[in-house]
Amino acid sequence: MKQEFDKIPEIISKHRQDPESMIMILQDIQREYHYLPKEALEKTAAALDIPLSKVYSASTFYKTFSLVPRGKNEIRVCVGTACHIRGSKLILEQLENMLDIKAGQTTKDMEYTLESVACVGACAMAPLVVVNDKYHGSVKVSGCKKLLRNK
Amino acid sequence: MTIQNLQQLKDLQKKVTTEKKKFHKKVIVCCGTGCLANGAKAILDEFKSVLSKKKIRNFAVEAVTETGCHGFCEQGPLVAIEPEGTFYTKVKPKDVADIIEESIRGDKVIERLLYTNPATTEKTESYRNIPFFSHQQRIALRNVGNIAAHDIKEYIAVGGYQALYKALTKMTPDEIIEEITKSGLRGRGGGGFPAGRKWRTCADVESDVRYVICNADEGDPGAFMDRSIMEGDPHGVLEGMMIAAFAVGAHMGYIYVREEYPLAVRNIKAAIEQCEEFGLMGDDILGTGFSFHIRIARGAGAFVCGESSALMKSVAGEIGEPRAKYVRSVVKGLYDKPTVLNNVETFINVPLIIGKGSKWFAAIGTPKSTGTKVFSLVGKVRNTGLIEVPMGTTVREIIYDIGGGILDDRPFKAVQTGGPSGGCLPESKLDLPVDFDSLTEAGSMMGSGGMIVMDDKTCMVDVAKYFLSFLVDESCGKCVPCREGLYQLHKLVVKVSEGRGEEGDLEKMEKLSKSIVMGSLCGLGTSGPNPLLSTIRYFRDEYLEHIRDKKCRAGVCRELITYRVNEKCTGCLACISACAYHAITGKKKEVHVIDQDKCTKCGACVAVCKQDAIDVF
Amino acid sequence: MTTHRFVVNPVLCTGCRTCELACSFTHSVNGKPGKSRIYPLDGGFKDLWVPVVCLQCEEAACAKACLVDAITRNPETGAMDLDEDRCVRCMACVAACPFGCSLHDSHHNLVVKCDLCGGDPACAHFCPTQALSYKPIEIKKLKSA
Amino acid sequence: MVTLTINGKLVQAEEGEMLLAVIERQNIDIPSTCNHKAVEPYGACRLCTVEITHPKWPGWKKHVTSCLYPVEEGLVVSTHAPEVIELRKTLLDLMLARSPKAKLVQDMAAEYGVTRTSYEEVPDGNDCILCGLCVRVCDQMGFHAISAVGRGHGKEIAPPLDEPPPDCVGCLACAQICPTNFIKYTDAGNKRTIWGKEFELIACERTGQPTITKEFAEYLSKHRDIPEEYFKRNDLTHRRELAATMGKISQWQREEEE
Repeated sequence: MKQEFDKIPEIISKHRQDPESMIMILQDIQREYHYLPKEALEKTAAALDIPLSKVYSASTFYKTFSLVPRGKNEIRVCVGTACHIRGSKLILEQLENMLDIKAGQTTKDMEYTLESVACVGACAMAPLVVVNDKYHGSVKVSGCKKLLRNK
Repeated sequence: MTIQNLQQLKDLQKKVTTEKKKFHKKVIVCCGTGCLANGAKAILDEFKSVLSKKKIRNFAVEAVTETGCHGFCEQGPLVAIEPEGTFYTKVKPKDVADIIEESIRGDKVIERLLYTNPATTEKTESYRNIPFFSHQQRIALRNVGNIAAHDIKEYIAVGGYQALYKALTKMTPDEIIEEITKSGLRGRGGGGFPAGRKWRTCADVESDVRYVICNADEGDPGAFMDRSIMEGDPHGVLEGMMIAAFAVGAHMGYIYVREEYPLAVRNIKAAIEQCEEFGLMGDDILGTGFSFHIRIARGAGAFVCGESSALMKSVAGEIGEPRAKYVRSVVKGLYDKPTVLNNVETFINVPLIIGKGSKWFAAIGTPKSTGTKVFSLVGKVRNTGLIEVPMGTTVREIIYDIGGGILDDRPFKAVQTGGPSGGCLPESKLDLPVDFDSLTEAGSMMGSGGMIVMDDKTCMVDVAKYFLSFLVDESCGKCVPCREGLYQLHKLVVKVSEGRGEEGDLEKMEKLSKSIVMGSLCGLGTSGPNPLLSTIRYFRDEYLEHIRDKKCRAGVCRELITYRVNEKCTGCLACISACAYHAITGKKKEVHVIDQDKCTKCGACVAVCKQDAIDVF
Repeated sequence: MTTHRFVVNPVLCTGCRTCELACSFTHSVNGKPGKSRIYPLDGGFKDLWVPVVCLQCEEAACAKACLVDAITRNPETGAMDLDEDRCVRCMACVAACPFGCSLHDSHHNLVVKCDLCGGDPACAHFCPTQALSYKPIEIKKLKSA
Repeated sequence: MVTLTINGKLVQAEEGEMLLAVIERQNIDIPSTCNHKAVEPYGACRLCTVEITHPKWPGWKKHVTSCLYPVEEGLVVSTHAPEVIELRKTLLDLMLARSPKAKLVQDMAAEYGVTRTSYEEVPDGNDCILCGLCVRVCDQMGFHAISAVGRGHGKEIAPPLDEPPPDCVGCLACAQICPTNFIKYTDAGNKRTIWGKEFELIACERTGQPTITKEFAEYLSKHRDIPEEYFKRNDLTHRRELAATMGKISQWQREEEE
C-alpha cells in the first residue's frame, strides 16, 4: 500500500519560501502524517532550494521529527526533572511493559508510539503523560491502564 | 483600528476600563497549561453556557476571562472571582452552577471549594491571603493570570504599550539603554549578563542590519516560567522586544519558541497579529516612523538551542550546532549581524523599567541582582507552581513559606536549581539568598529558574545520573569533550549507581569533569558536569556509600535495593495484580512474598500498597 | 621595472632530463624525491625534445576548476601556486588543465604543479644547454588609464 | 602585523590570522584533527587548545582553541602548559575509546603517553572521529551531498536517507580529506563507487585512462566555465599534445635558423 502524501505541497506553500521556514514546514508535515516521509524531505528541499542533505540532517537532529511512521496514538511520558523526582521512570517502564515496546518505538499494530520527552513545562503536575496532545497530570503506575483506555 | 498617538492609546484604555466598570463581578478561569490539563476548558465552557442561559439581574458579570497561569497549578482548575479575590481550587464542571448562584449572584463563599492550608487545615477565602501568593512579589507575572491573554484591549486597559510610546517618543535609544543599564537588569535566561551592556554593545557595532531575538526555548527540564509568561502575557513580551529593538536599532525580531508549547505559540502569534492590526507593530509604529517586525521560529526539540549561537543557527533553519565564539553573538549573531538575544522573562521586565523608571526597579532585590525572579517550584514540595520573589529571597523562604514545606513532611535533602547546567544545594544552604552570584558561588546557578525540591527519598547519585543522561541525549555531538566526555561521565555514574563503583572512580569523574569544563565548545558542555560536581561536593558520603557499602540510602538505585513485604501486610492482593513481572505471590489475608529473582524493583507494588507494607532497603 | 620570465627553448633541448631530476629533488617529500613538474617529451621530429611545463596561464583553468581556492597567483613570482595544505585532491585541476601540467603525485598522494621554485627554478639552474632559462626582462611601465 | 609571544619567543603574525597557523609555522607540534585550510575553522576536536594571557589581563589566563582564535597584539601563548597537556591527554583518551583502531588517534595519543583508553570502549565505535571535515569540504565545494546525521554520541556522517546521495559528484574530496581514512571508495576500471553511488569515470580519448567522473566534469563546465573538451583527455595526453604543438613550432624555428 502506498500512502499518498498529497497535502505536502499545500503545507509547504503556507510558509514563506525561505530556508528559515524549513523546520516549521517539517513540523507541520510531521503533525499531519506523524512522521516525515521521504517525499517531505525532498519536496521541502526543492521548494526552499536547500540541499537534501541539510533537510535530512535537521530531520535527524531535532527530536520532534521521526523518519519512520508512528502509531495512531502518541504517548509521551515526560521525564523532566520534576517528573523524574516524582517517579516518571516507573510510569515509563509500566507503559513499556504494557505495550511491550521501548520508548521511541511503535507497537506492531501501529496503534501506539511511546516516547519519553524532556519536559513539557507542566512540572507542577508531575509526573505527567501526554496522550495525543492531552495532558494527564499526577499519573500513578496504577493509572497507566486507564491512560491507554481513555486515549 | 490603528493607534497613531498616545491620546488614542489612552482613549482606548479609558474606553475599555469604563466598559469594565459596568461589571460588578469578574470570573477568572485559569487556562494555563496546568489547569487545562486538569480540565479547565470544561469549566470555562460550562461557565459560558450557564451564564448565557441565565440572566443575572442587577449583577453584570464580565465575560469569563480566559487567563494565563496563576502558578498554583497543583490546585487546578482554578477559578477566581474578583473583586473579592475568592479563590476556588479543583473546580469541577458541576460546581459551576453553584459558583454562579452563591458567589456571583450572591456574595457567599463556597466552603468546599476553598483552598485548605495543609499546615493549619484552615480554609482561605481570598487568594491574597494564601501564603503561596502572599509571599510573592509579582512583577514579571504582573498580568499573568489577571488579564485575558488573547485580547490586546485587556493589555491596553492595564496600561500596556504606554512604555513603548514613551520609549519611542520621549526617549532616545541611548537614554533607553542607559535606563536599562541603571536598572541593573540581568539576563534571566541563565548567565545573568547585564542586559544594558548587551544592548549597548549591539548598538555600538557598525552594521546596517541588527536583530532582536527572544529566547523562549526554555529547554531546562523542570522550568516553565517562560511558557506561562508567553501564555498569559504575550503582549508584555512583545512590548519589551519592541523597546529593545528601538534602543539598538533593529527592525526585525524573532521569537524562538518550543513547539512543545502549543498554547504559547498560539497566543504569541495572535498577539503579533493584533499588534499589527492596531498599528503597534510593523511599519510606522504609533505614528513614529519606527518599524519593527517579529517572526516566530518554532524550536523542534533541542536543548542545545538554548545556547545563543545554536539558537541563531536554528532560527536560520539549520541544525543547532553551536559556533565556537571568540566573537560574541551580540557583535556577530544571526546571519552574522549584531543581535540582541534575551529571554522571555528579561523582555517582560523592560516595559516596567521604562514605565516606572530604573530607580524603582533597582530598589527591588539585591544591589547586584535587581528585580524579581520567577521560579517554577516543583518536586517534593507541598505547593508546586510558578512563583515570583525579589532577588535575594532565601531558599528557605521559597520552599517553606511559599512552597509550604516538603511533601508528606519528609526531611528536606536538596534543591536543584539551574537545570542541567546547575547544581544541587544541601540543607546547609537553605538560608542562601537566591541571586545570580550567590548561587554560582555555591556551585549551582540561577539558570532560567527551575527549582526542584528533593526529599530523603531522592538519591543524589541518581539525580546526577539523570542530568548526565539528559545531557548525553541533548549534546549536539560537535566537540569531543562534550560528546565523548559526558558519555563516559554518565557511564561512570551508572557504574557507581549499579554498585560496580571502585575506589578512585570519584576522583576519575572529577578529573574528567575538569577537562569537560575546560575543553567544551559551548555552555552545554562547560556547565554539563555541574550537577555531578555539586552533588559530589555536598553529598560525597552518599557516593562513597554506593561505592564502598553498595548501598543506596534513598532506596532508588535498583541494583542496590531489595523490596520486601513486612508484617503490616493485610493480604489484600493489590500488589500481586500490580506486579507486571508476577514476582509477588500470596493468598488473600496472608502476608505476601516477593520473589527476588523476578522482582525488577519497578516500585509498582509500593505505589499500590495502602498499608505501607513493602520495605525498600 | 625588472621581472623574470621562464623561457623554454625546445630547439636547445637535448632530452637529457636533468631538469626532471632537478625538479624531483627540489620538490622532495619527506626526504624522498617528489614527482617532477617538468617533462621533456618527444617533439615529433628527429632530435626534437619539448620540456613540457606549466605555462602559468593568464586565465588558468586549474585555478578556475579549484573549488577550494587552493591555486592562486603568486604576486612575486607570477606563478600559479598550489597550496598543498588547502588542496583536497579532488583532481579537478588535473582534469581541467588543457596542457596537463597539474599533476597527481600518486606516490605521495599529492597534487603538484610548477611553482617556479619560488623564484629560482632549479630546472633552469641545472639545464646544461640553456633550453630552460629564467631571464630578467624589462617591463615597460604602461601608462595607467 | 602583530607581535605575540609563543612559548617565550617573540613571533610575528598577520592580522586576522588564527593562532594555530602561527604556532604551526614555528614548528611547534600540537595535535589537531578538525582543522584544514580548505574549510573554515570548526573547533570540534579541542586538541589545539592553548593557554593564553595578556599583559593587560594581569593574573588572568584562559584556554582557547587556537584554530579559531585570532592573533592579538601582545598575546602571551603557552602551547604546552600543564593544564593544556592534561586536557589533551583526556581528549585523546576519550577519542581512543571511540576509535581505538584509528592510526591517527593512536599516534597522537601515544605522543601524550596514552596507549590504551582508560575509559569504557564505545560499543559501536569506529574510525570516524566526527571531525566534520568531509561534510565541510563537501559544503565548501558547493555539493552538500553528505551531512551530519543525528546528534550527540550517536551522531554520524551519512548521505541523505542513507541512500546514494543525489548531489554527490564523486570528487572524492571527502575521502581524501578524512584524517582517519574512514570514508571508503573503490575505483575499478572506469567505475567509481562512493557513498553507495556508482559513477562512470571519463576515459581519455587517446589512452583510455580514467580521469574524473562525468558528473564532476559537467559541474566544472557548467559552474566554472571550463570547456567540456578539456575533460576528454587525461593529463598525459594533454602534455603530449602540447609537446607536439610546441615541437612543430620549434621545428619551423629550427628550419628557419638553418
